[in-house]
Amino acid sequence: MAFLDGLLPAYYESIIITVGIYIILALGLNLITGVTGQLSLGHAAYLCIGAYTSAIVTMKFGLPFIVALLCAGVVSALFGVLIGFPVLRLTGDYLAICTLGFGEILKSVLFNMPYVGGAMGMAGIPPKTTLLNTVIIALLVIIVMIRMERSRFGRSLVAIREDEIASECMGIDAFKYKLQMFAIGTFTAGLGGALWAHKIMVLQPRDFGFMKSIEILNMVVLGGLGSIPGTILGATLLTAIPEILRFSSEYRMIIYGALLVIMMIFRPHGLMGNMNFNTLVKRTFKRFNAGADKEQKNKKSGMEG
Amino acid sequence: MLNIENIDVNYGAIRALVQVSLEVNEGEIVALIGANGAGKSTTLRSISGLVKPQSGKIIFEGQEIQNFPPHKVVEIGISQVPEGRRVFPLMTVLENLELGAFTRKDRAGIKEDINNIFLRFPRLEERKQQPAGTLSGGEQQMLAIGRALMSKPKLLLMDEPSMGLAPMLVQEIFNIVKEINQTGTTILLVEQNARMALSIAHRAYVLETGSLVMSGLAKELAENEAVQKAYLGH
Amino acid sequence: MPLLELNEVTIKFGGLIAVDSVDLTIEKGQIQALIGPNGAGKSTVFNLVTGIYPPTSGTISFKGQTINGKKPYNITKLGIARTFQNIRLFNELTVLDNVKIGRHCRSKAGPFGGIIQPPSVKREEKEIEQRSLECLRLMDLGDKAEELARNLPYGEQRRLEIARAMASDPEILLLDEPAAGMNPQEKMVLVEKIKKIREMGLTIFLVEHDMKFVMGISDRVAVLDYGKKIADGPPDAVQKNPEVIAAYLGKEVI
Amino acid sequence: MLSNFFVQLMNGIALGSTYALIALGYTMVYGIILLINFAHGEIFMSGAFVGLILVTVFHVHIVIAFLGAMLFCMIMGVIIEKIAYKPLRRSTRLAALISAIGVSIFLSNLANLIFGASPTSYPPTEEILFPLKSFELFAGAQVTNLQILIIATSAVLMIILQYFIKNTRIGKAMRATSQDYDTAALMGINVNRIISYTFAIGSSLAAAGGVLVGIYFGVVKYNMGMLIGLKAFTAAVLGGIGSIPGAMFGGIALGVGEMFAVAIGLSSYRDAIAFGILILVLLVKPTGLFGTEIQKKV
Amino acid sequence: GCGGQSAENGGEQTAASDVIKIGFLGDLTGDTASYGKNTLEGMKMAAEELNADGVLGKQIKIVEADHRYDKAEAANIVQKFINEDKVSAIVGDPTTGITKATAPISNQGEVVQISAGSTGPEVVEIGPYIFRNTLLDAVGGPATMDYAINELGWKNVALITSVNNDFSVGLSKIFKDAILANGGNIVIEESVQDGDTDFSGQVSNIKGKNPDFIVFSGYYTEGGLIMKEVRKQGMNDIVMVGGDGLQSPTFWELGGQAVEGSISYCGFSPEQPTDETAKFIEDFKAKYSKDPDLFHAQGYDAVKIIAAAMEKAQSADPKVFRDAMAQTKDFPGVSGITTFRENREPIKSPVYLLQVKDQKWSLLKKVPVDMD
Ligand SMILES: Nc1ncnc2c1ncn2[C@@H]1O[C@H](COP(=O)(O)OP(=O)(O)OP(=O)(O)O)[C@@H](O)[C@H]1O
Ligand SMILES: Nc1ncnc2c1ncn2[C@@H]1O[C@H](COP(=O)(O)OP(=O)(O)OP(=O)(O)O)[C@@H](O)[C@H]1O
Ligand SMILES: [Mg+2]
Ligand SMILES: [Mg+2]
Repeated sequence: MAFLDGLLPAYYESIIITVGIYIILALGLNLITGVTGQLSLGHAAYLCIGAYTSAIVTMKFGLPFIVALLCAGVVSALFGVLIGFPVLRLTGDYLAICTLGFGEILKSVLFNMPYVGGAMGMAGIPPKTTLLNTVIIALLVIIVMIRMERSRFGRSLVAIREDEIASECMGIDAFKYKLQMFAIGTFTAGLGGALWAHKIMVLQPRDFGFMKSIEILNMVVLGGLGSIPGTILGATLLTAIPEILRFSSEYRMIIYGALLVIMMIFRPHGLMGNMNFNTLVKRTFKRFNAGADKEQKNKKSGMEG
Repeated sequence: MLNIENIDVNYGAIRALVQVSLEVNEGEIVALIGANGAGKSTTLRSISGLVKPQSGKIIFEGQEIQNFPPHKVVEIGISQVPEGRRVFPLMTVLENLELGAFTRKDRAGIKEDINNIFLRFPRLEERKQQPAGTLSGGEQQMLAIGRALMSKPKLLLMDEPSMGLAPMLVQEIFNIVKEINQTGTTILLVEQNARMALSIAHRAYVLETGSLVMSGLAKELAENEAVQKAYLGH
Repeated sequence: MPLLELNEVTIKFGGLIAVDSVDLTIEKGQIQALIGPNGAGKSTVFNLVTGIYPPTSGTISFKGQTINGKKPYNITKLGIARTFQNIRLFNELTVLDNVKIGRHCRSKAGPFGGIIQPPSVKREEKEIEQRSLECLRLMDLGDKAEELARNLPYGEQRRLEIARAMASDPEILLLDEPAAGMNPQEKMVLVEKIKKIREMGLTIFLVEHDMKFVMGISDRVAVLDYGKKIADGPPDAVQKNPEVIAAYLGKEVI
Repeated sequence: MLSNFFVQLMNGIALGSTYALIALGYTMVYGIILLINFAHGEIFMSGAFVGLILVTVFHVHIVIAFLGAMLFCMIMGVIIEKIAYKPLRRSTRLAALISAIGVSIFLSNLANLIFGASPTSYPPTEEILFPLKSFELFAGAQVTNLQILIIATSAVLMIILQYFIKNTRIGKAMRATSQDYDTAALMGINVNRIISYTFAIGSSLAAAGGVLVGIYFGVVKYNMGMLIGLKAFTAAVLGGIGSIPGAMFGGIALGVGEMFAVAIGLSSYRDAIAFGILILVLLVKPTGLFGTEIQKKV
Repeated sequence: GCGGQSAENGGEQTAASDVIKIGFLGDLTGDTASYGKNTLEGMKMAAEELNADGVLGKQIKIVEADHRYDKAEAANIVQKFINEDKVSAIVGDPTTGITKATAPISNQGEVVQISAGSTGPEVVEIGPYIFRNTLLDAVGGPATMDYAINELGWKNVALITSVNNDFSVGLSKIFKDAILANGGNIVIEESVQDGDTDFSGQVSNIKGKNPDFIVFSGYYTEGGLIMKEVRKQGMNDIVMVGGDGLQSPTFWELGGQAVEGSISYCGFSPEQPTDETAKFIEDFKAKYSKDPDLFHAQGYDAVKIIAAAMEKAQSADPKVFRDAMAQTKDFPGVSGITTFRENREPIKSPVYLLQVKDQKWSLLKKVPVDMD
């Protein structure tokens, strides 16, 4: 069961778990913003709800982690629907600012909730997140997202992004679909939140501010809006980059900011554009086959795209 | 007046224009016809500086302009009625017309020209304060034409001006083209309605998948069998 | 019972009456054209029928059932499909996916179906694909299935719009200026296609400015001017109607 | 009770006008290039610091410092646009948004490095501007000359900007550019120059706001752009993003709303109430208080 | 990136024998960067002093890592400190939140972590390797309230809390209990947030209640600005009483004349030099050309306490010197004299009550603290 645990040095294990959690979070946001085109600047709020829910379920009710995990997803999704119901009728930047606003409201409410410790937050959360369960959940989320992308549902979401009026004229109840999609996206964030809570062991409202939402958004856009492999790459890179830049100490965030700009300028459609899993597999395969004959030539072109 | 010499335009891998050369003399109406995707709009876009040809020259009144930015091209006297109308949707009809005269300074003249356009298209006057985005398709087309006239160009490029217009207005548009040509504006006209276009043009070119395949006097082309078959619907 | 019936339908935008108590009946199997000067309210009639705007007053009924106030997606499901005057394709999707979305209202797999993909969903997906390919072939776009919609030339985009609308198995097809931007050759092909669609049992409601096209194909022609219906009848009668000539056709037509 | 009402109302208007001052620049840039310019807050912060340095290190008169900060930020805004936004003009709006976020992170951390993480104080108002005087309006509601200055500045700027954008040639060109780059260019508009103007004006407004707000609150800090910028952005959206009067009234509405939250004893929910107001307003009027609703035309 | 990193680590490990690594876990780029930066400056100064003679014949090396107040990063950093850098000890974050996220990892990895500043509850309970060295609010808070209410005779209190700051929330609770225990009367409670710059609304509310003094449990930035607003609104003779969060020159830089007369407790005061602190303050000014604040002093002391324990145990192995550290008694730090209780909770004595006079802290009272 725990064959993965202890296989790697704890530092790398810790980083991989962090990457895994961010992949889960970013894939949820990718569904909302990348696939369906609904700009959300408040994804951290659902991470937060999931994290707190899971902490409450394990600490205050003493239930097992798996139950907490599910509760985290469900409660996040419930809030997603609750907020989505009024807010998803808005478009573009108005939607963006409302999601942002909800994140700030949530923080404000948590600061004033003694039950969850207010600003002091909740501490002593049992460390239940392991490399194994993170990897399993991340894989599950990836599989679900890939399957969804290829389904009737996923196609309709893209149609809504491309032209909401035309998609309604094709028989798509855009609002209902957006709401369902938002529920799934926020459910995913809730799962990420549960893993987060039981890795970090402490929760404070301030951990889930606007900048956290932005970080997750960066991963999605940098990887390539709507692209699942892109999002995974974006999440991995942006978790790794600050880690790699650690040597630069206080210059670190300056470099990070500049890198964001540079990467956007050189890859405005994200690192992977809108490549989906299928094409990625096909291309890799093609290259692999071609490589059998002309290994030499391929080495050069193998670097890009 | 305008000389295009061997221009090539690629959109990524798509070769939209291959070694296209054409000329427009002062005072002429020149028609450019061809099937969908032949490269007619691309030709006009390269003249206006919206796309840069990969090679070749565009010369206007002796000046090489293929590297001019679009606003510069307008300043030297070339304006365009773009394909698909492209009105400014959130601005009113009046503001759209005023923008057409962006390069002009004579306030009185601008006012007078706006009135002339309203005389031509009474519909636009009725809709003067309406955001252009809510106009009907044909109304937008009238606005796009009116707007291009506002700059008083020496050379007017028109990309399918009759598209989406009611029959009476199609007639009217071609009358207008003739009329402004007579008052000294040179015109390069792209049209799907080849019959009409050839009937008012002096000369014409035929584009096929990015290359010029024919050119000549409009009348002669209108009688050419191949042209009739392909573009006039006989 | 007429298939589609408009009864004193009116819509106002602010002070502007874009459609003014229009009555119109369309019988099953007909090709009904709607013509009129620019800004007469033709596209607006389409928008009313497909539920983009609710009428200010009047009723619209389809197969005897009142549909005004219904949302576009419900109306499509009832069997009304349309194309747009300003092409509105899903640009970043492939041609085939565009048509598959047209098939949306005739299929039902939800998010969980998509995730779990039980045999019923797989079957449905297969059906969607087959039917979509049929629609593409109908409009001669079979070989373009994998291209991105935005990369098609204009004329093909117009045909794709029709294919997409056809995928919803409509009883009535609303075409808003389907021939705009096409050359005479392409228009002729289009006429054939529309006739073929009618032979499949569909009713067609058409807005078009090309009179040769309209008169050659329609069973009935209605004329709007300033939102009001000024004529309605068989093509040759309408063509001779002096009011129509004055308002719309002008002297030398076709 | 009533007197407290007026006192808090004045507090709210004064606070709101600081939001408005920054929101004007936000909304202006948004109105032209439809970009939520996240770096606007950082330009505001830079303006505040430049003003401070001019006054404390170079000992110039506050008016000169004011103009100096505006000039500095004007150049800075134009350079930022050229480097970080121009290459992305034809890409998705989100790409530009992320680039803007990158600039914002870059600038605030640069300021952290240069000026340190601790807040820096502005010299007292009486030393650099004028002695603070307060006037009793009515029922205990006080207003200081500094508050009047801020309110008046925002109001005047609002009027000038509104006139400029609606009625001048450049203003119209700006609006046209925002709707369609290519077609704007076909009108003879030098699109690059227009966008530079936009950033120049927007950024110098931010700088003016930075210096005034610095004087008003007496403090500047490397991350103030984020904190106040977020509120200003909210104000701009509340008013209807892109609308100049909207930014002004959105700012004031937000300030007054927050202050009433404090007045009724909900100070710990202040942000929740500010954003709650925003969401409620948008639900009733999805394009903000002053935003014009464009009928969808198909 | 990974390849390069491991190579570098390999290199460091071979050289590890002649240096003792101490990890700095703090915020250099986030919202609490000012605490982190100052702590680090204090630590560096301590390391420099120690390296003149060496510790156990080796050099102290501070390994820095910035967590920008992100707990996930902080957790990774601690893992890195333990597994990659193989540090002997970690000087933890001054905030309770980060400390609680990182202390369990340190404890499990058996590396000493000493938080230079966290004051919240249940920190040292995390395990035997976790220490902290700071004047506990539970000691300073009541002493201060006792003084204000019983010695100065002020009864009516306006209590202000910064709701998004856990330190402030915790301290407010302590203040509140102490006020009530001493017979004081809380006439109004107001909330602000760290990062706010406008306090006009709260101050207007307070003005209506006519308190004798204002108790503020947050930090110097907001404290200074609140007092400025208090004077602006014409309340000219009430002062602020607060915790050691007010201890920074920034307090009067921002507050100016308005903070004159303000009172706070602390275990360290640059204006109250003892033998140890006088030299520290002088050296610090020479090195950084500014006044040190509480975080500087705590960072400095943390390193010195670790070094002292290592010398005593003659080992830089945390499993060994941890015991010596736990027995630290009457350590003469610059932030006060420290003794660890059995549970590694510090007792710092004395508590200074200070008051701002002429833009400087001056001593009001020294309160000795019971050693049990
Ligand atoms: N922005 C673009 N990106 C890629 N390909 C393009 C682009 N614009 C045009 N093309 C391609 O270039 C070719 C020429 O297009 P162009 O628009 O010039 O044709 P046209 O003659 O104006 O056709 P139409 O009659 O449909 O307007 C076409 O194959 C078209 O698909
Ligand atoms: N959303 C709207 N707001 C304001 N006016 C509108 C709106 N939609 C349409 N109109 C006006 O209603 C009238 C009818 O427009 P409609 O698009 O139906 O015309 P049409 O008959 O389709 O014309 P065309 O042949 O030019 O496409 C026009 O004058 C138009 O300006
Ligand atoms: Mg064209
Ligand atoms: Mg129409």
